[in-house]
Amino acid sequence: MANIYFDYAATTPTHPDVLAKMLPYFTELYGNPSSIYKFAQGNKTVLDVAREQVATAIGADEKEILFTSGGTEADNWAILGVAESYKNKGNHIITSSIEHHAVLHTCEYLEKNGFEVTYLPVDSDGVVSIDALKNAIKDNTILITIMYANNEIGTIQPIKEIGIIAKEAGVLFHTDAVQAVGHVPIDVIDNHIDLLSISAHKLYGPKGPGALYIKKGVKLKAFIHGGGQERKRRGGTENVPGIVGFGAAIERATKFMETESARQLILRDYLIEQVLEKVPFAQLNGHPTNRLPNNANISFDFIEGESMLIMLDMQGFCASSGSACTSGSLDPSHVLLAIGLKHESAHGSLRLTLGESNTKEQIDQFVEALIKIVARLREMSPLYEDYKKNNEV
Amino acid sequence: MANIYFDYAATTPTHPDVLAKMLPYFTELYGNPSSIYKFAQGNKTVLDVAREQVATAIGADEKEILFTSGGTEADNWAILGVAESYKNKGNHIITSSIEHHAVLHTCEYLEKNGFEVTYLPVDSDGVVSIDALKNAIKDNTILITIMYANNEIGTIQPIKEIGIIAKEAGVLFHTDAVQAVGHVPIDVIDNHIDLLSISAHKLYGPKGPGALYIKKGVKLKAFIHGGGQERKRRGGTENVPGIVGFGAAIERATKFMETESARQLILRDYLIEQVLEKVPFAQLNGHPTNRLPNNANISFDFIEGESMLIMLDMQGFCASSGSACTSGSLDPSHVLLAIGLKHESAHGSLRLTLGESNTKEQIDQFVEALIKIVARLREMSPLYEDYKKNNEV
Amino acid sequence: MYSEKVMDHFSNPRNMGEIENADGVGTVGNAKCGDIMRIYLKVENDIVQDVKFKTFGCGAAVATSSMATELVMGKTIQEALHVTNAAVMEALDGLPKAKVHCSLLAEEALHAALWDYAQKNDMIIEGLEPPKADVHDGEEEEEF
Amino acid sequence: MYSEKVMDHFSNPRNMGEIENADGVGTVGNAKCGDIMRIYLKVENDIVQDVKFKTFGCGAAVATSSMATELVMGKTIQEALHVTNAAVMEALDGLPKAKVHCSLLAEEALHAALWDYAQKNDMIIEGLEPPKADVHDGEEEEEF
Ligand SMILES: Cc1ncc(COP(=O)(O)O)c(C=O)c1O
Ligand SMILES: Cc1ncc(COP(=O)(O)O)c(C=O)c1O
Repeated sequence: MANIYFDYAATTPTHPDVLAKMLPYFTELYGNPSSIYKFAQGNKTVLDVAREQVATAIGADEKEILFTSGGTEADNWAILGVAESYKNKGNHIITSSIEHHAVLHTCEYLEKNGFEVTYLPVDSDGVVSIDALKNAIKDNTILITIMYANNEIGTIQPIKEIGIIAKEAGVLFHTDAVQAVGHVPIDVIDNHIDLLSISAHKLYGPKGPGALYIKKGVKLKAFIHGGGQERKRRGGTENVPGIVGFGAAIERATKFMETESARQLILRDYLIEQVLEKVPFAQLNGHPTNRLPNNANISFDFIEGESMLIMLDMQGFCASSGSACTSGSLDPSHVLLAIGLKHESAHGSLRLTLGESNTKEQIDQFVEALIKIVARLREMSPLYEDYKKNNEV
Repeated sequence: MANIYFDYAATTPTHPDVLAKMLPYFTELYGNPSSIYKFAQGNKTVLDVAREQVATAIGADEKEILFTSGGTEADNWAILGVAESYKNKGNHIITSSIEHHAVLHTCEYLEKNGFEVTYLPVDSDGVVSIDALKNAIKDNTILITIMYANNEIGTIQPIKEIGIIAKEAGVLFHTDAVQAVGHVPIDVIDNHIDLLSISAHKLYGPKGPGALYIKKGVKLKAFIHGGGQERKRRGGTENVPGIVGFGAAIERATKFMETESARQLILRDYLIEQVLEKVPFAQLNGHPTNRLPNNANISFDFIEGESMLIMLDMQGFCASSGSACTSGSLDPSHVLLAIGLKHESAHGSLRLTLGESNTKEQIDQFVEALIKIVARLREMSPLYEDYKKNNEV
Repeated sequence: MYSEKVMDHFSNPRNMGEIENADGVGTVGNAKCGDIMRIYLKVENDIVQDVKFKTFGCGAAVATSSMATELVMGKTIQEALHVTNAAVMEALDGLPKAKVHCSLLAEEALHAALWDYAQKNDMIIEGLEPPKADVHDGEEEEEF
Repeated sequence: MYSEKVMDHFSNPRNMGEIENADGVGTVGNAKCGDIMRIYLKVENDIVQDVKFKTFGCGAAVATSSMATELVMGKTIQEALHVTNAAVMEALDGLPKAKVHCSLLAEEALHAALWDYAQKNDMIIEGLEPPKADVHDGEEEEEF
């Protein structure tokens, strides 16, 4: 049975055109870009082409793009790097309560090492409180790190407003744009962004490469020490094929973004509408409109997410959930709790993230399957039993 | 003109068989190993297969292998991780003066942050002084980090002796084995190694993945904070195709190691013998026998390495040098200086590292070309002019 | 992730449902942790004549409930009491490490139902302790 | 890495060699830094009649020496003095950032040869300063 993939926020396939561009760099053009013979120097050039492609996608200069081993390293570098380089200025960092673990766990690490971190609350749509942000800024604040768009509920933050506040306060602004780049237009200048994280495998590039945009003038020490790669700021032999693929993928994603995001947005709204109409006790999580064009996150009362996922999987649907059971931890998604969901509802959430392969027909098939699965799981649920008994007429 | 590649220590091509194993994971089996549906869980399984392959190659248990973004990250993690996790025990680290920059720059970073580092001298063959090591160990020593085999001069260290000393002193022992794995047999248990760094692209795997062996019982905090990947010790979506390739490559390298290393060793000795015989004022750097089977490093008096490399390049030969001019820095290779070479000789060094594609014919062609190039550069050299004048009869 | 046995019991849970006027009912777990199990018992002559379950929880939670009911069906009270989480896990060909707590939950649900039965019948079941407040107490996470 | 012009001058260096009984010889640089340049001058009637060089150093060092000799050949002393490193670089269509110091070296070698010529002939060349001890003094590295 062919899979129907609704988990593009988890990862995307590498587009065949992108892979085709990468292939020569494995077996034929394998030179180390640091070597000086022509055979290898060509690979230095292709790195710079990719750098330019990444820079163009976010309105940056190619000198401001440093390649990393993914979104997580970029987030770590940005936050730990600012902490280290600006610790003489202060030890306070502001973030939100709905960041990805790459940001949250890095902030928690800093808390154990003498830094103070403010975790801003979000409203029920998942939007960071601007008032809380303004109030949180202190003399010793050195960094605001707030994600561009949330990976679970899709909510897009008021980035420009945050950028202006940061700028006025003289505080650096980092944004984890891993879910946003290639999906919504981004301009680092217009939004006053100092640091921005990207990951290739979220935009039809290969797993592995990522990048950190470091605005000219921002001091940021090396995080991974080694050879002179990336202008001495990130040691390690460059993943040439991966970076070539990253560049090709981001260029491609940017090119098709307008039409493809519009197409996905229509599908997404159709999906949400169908589910909310046909499945009782369901509610949309995240901002109703200000959200990633491909993200739908819906909670279903009385049932648990992992069970839903497994039943969907048995019918070939790939999706994700905020249930703790999925991750083997005990608490459900910190994002869903932060927007005020009860534990039960957080456990019963389903994240569907659309991509280039998805069609209306797939959504129809999905909704049909979902209706039955939810009904069956409710039949098995002691919570639903109690609900019915308590609400019997 | 086809290139003749003598720079396998800089990087290797990804072997076509290895690439073939990787390919499905880009476009078809692209699931995120953290997702719970079958389509993606299969990728968790292939990561574990690769982990097992890497573990087997060094005599470790698969649970002791953690994937990284390369040798450099593995080195950083090992050293910074021990520094952080064991700082209550002490703040002294012992390394050698001929480590790769991934180790040296990490140690220098620690020196700026309250740690004390001893850089052990080496003898004229590049062998770390065991007496100096013994004398350097203090009560507050927490780590000995000494490379398995040197990337420039190929010298293999007395790893087992060092391991025993570390063990007896109750100090952790890390070894950067990036150049050794897949080229010489390695057994972490027999050598009392606690931490060991590997990089895939040095053994016919793809650029990108690497691994850190962390012996069971060694406490090592996460270095890159994020999702629950790598048993919560290394966040970031795994580079699935890369890791699959890493596993396949290391298994393949181990399988062919005995025969292939023996073949390369014969070629290497032929190369060294031919060059020393046919080119005057030349000398071998590194240990005469206790060296990597594929490494030849030779210094030529009166001439400079980069010029040699460019002239070789013009004839299709890819090689490397320890000259400062190659790297754009001002000092030549710290390794060549550490074994006692004068600056002139260090600048005039050539590193030739052999690999699977090399043949005796290529070496003959190379030696023929080299003889002329050296002669021509000497003709241009004011140092040679002076030498001749001073030694005229 | 899950063994075939687990998947089988998840896809075709045995004894799922309610028992009207059950002799004993036990509910354990809480929504916070994402799993709640309820077990219904019908007991006659010290024998578990019928058992059913309802579960809110992950695949492992459903499968362990299902397996637990199978293992106690037709058993004496004392035999039922000794259906441990280890037995349930073994019968399922194992569980992922992160899911072991689900099998504990099944054991607890069974004990809670037996406790309820004992209370209702004013009897003491030897070796049975009153249900714990939170079945997750005392679990450990892997530490680094 | 290098422009075509640089590669051309490296592969086919102009005016490479020695001048017997040169009117001026200047050697600069040191082996520590990996480049040494020596320039020989033949001067007649204030005109550079012949110029030759020898260089120990990288591709850029060789190419800048070669280009520098081309640029001063046939020039007056004063004109030769004003062949700057910028002029050499420009004539070579630029150099990689890390190699700019090589062009400084060429300028210095030329000045050193002119200085030697002036010394030997007991004359003063206006605007010419004695050779620096180390041509690399005052260079900067990119900082982070
Ligand atoms: C000895 C040694 N250590 C570490 C490294 C770094 O490995 P990588 O470039 O894969 O990060 C290399 C190669 O570059 C090396 O030769
Ligand atoms: C918002 C966000 N930040 C960071 C990451 C980490 O990116 P990577 O897995 O490429 O390291 C992800 C995805 O996993 C993400 O969704």
